[in-house]
Amino acid sequence: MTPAEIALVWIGSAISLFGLSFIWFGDSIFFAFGQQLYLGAACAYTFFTVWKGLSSSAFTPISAGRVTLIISLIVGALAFARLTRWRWAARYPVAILSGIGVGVTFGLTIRSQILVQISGTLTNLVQVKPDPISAILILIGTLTALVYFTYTREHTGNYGRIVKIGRLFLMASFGYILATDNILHADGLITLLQNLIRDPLKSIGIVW
Amino acid sequence: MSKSIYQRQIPLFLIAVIAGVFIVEYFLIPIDPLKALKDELLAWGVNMSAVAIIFGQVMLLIWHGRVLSRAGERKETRRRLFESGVFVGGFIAFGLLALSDPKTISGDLFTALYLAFVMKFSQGIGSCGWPAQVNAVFRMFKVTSLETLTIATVYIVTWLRYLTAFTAFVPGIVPVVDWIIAVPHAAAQRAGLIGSAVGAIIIGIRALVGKEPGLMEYEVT
Amino acid sequence: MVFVAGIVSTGYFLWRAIRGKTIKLRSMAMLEALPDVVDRAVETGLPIHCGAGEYAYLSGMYAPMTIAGMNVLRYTARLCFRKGAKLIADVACNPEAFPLMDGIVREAAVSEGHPEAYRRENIRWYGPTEAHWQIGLTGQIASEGVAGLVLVGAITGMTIAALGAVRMGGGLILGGTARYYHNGTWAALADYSLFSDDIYAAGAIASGDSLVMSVQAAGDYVKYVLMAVIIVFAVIAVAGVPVLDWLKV
Amino acid sequence: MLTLDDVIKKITYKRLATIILIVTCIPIIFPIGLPIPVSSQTTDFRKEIDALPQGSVVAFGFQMSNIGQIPQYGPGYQVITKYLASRKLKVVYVCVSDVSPLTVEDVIKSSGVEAAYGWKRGEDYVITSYIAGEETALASFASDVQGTVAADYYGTPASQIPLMRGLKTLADFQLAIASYGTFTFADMFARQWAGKYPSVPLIVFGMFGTVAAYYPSQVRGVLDLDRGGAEFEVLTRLPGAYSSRMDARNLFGFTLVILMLAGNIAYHQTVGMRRRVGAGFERAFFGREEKEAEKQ
Repeated sequence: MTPAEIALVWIGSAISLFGLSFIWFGDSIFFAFGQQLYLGAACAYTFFTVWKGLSSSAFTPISAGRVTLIISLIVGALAFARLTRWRWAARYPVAILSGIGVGVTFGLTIRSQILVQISGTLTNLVQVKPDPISAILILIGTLTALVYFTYTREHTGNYGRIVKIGRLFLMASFGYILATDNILHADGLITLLQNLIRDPLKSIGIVW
Repeated sequence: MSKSIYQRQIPLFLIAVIAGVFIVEYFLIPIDPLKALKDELLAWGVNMSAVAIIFGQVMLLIWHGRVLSRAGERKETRRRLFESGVFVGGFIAFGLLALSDPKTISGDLFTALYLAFVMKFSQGIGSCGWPAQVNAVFRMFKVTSLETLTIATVYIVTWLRYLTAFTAFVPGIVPVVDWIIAVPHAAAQRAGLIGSAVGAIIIGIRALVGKEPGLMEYEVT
Repeated sequence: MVFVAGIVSTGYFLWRAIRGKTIKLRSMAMLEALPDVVDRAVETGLPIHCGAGEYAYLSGMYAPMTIAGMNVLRYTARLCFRKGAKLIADVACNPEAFPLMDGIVREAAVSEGHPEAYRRENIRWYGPTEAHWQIGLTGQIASEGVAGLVLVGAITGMTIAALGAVRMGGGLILGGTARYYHNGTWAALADYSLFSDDIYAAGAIASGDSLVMSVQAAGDYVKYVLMAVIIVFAVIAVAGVPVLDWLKV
Repeated sequence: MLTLDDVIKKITYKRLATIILIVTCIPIIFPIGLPIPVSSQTTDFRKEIDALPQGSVVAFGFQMSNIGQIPQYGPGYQVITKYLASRKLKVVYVCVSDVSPLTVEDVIKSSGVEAAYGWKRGEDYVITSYIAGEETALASFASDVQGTVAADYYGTPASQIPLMRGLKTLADFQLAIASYGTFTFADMFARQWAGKYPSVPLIVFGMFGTVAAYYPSQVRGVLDLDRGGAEFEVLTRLPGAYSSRMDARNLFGFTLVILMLAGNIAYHQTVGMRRRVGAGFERAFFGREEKEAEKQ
């Protein structure tokens, strides 16, 4: 490794420590330094990414004659109207983007979040997967957990009992996803510690 | 013309029309002109979204200026000055670094410094999440009911399944967790997805008929 | 079919609501706790952070979650301005909703009779990626303190460091997301959680508009229809009818 | 006398973090070498690669939600890349997040495949530029490779890249690999790649739970992040960072489970099994019931 590379490894490790120090020392001057440097540098990176993106999605097509895209840039720039007394004009880009969002979501949501899920439940039943009892349990779990997500009736009496069964399925699911999420974050810490302990030493030739 | 018309009614109408174009194209009439209109609107969305990021960056710089100008005590001013200085310094330094290379942000020096500074800090702060989770589990997971017993048991069993030393000695844990994933988790996830899909559809329909208050402020000036 | 059921059901409840026959939704602990959190903010002098999550975009798949989050933001902002608490609105990494959030906070300040309480610097955007959001919000919470974090919308796994900062600062955490994989984290880390569809119902309740709530109630009936469909299809599918082919998408 | 509950109460947020940190550091400094059994998902992952003849082309879908994930996922990308190169396969890295191209470039450099296996850019591997649009991007690449990837990350037009010639749709690839940091991408890959092109086997480097529903029918093999990576390192005998991380994960996990159990024992020693209003997790999930109980 060149001296410059070694220096970068040590600087990088110090910067990581600035971030990790937050757990014990909260808002220290080191944390603030790392934080603001990150935000500033990453904003510069994004500026170039956005510019590159606009070049290919707007400037190049516009110069090739697709002039309607100029309108999108002008309407998008109306967001800056929030800084003026004509702040209502910023509602136009918001309206167009919301319209796209709502429209795009509609069909895809019905397909991927409703039809695919119903189809999955039925597939388990038809193909008797993973086994007959489990397939029936999946059906019961899906139905009762769905009852939990109703809001016009209080969850009491017999209705409440059905909800309680659904909640058990939800609890099992949340336990699983919480554990896997925890493991992911634990691995993040382990990676960091491994980098912090081994990389600087490796850069000066200490390996074990 | 009433102010309300161009300040609220037209934008609300635009939302309904644009959303309508997408819905009609998806469900009812997949004809070429409608598809072309949809593609055009998507292209607009990409550009407007990019402009929104530039707007955000300008607002961020304004924010630094405002906060600095409003800082009261000397200590606070010093701190704000330091923070804003580092932010602007980082922005300018990395910006110039990118400009100095024909490959801009793909340049070797830029990549090396960006990985050393930005990625490393991101990794450091990214590793601050686990104490919150560990603390929550340690302090809050008290088994007091069937529900909490279920979540705590599944939580522990899942953790054990992902510990290689445990699975080496108790391989039976693997099919147990695989069953949890395939049965209760799959069932609950399906219900959760169906439920939230219905909620999203209702919001969409409210937007279509102009009755969704979350889409626009009421103020007319 | 689902689309038609949604339209018919929503249309019917909208028509009923316009005629004055409104429906109330069941109470939600998270919304009921919100005034207490605002009181706590007033007592301690610490701010409340409120947002719709780091993925609260308008133009993509998360638009409905963003919209639900905006209703909760308006409700929280009104409570804060009414009671004199400081509110900081956290804008998502893609700032498409920045003008909307700015407008809603300003509107809340004006409608509560405290236009002077609106300050543009309290609508904060931290940067264009999840990591920016996490680092920026965590830093803000650490340096300024926090009485409560109210996040309802499109949340990702990157919120956890910020949630840790809130915990360290003794603040309360309220909220949730319809992004299923993050419900586990919110179940454990939040003081009052919302899961999946809960956020849409919470948004409707927070809007305070009886018409909006009534329309949201239509969702329950769509769900009942879907449950019936699942049961009927399950029976006939087991009997050998090619139901799965009908559902092919 | 000091009870378990007293001890538990003394473990504050920072002390808890310190305990976990120290425990996790120990095996990193002094590796223990705990056993790593190989799961069927990892074996299946390798089998799919081994089944390919030399010169086959692989589409490597590459998504990362942020740059901070590089150290965690990097060794996985490296070991997979090394193995693909050692099998003399050709790879098109399909970058569907903005930090992906930068990451792939780093992976190629740090894994040393160019020197070790004579891999050449354009002939043996291609890094696409960032293709925006998430699911749309995946669908678009699958249906029209040339139209979606007009040029690679370095600006070379696709028509001038030898490896890209003849690649029209995903069906022209012999294997697809999906890797992602954002969980929702699992479904997108399954829908747009495995769902629409079943002839091209899909294997995944990502959290198993996100693709469990598709395994083994649509997703033929899974490397379950760090654990899967460690298993793959053991299986392929290509040493990497994951194997040594498993010791630390084991200690982290066991400590957490013990602490959680201790917390529960201490809790029940002091309050018994009766339901206490506002206790622990109850407060988070059953806040409404708590309020009702308070009213009563």
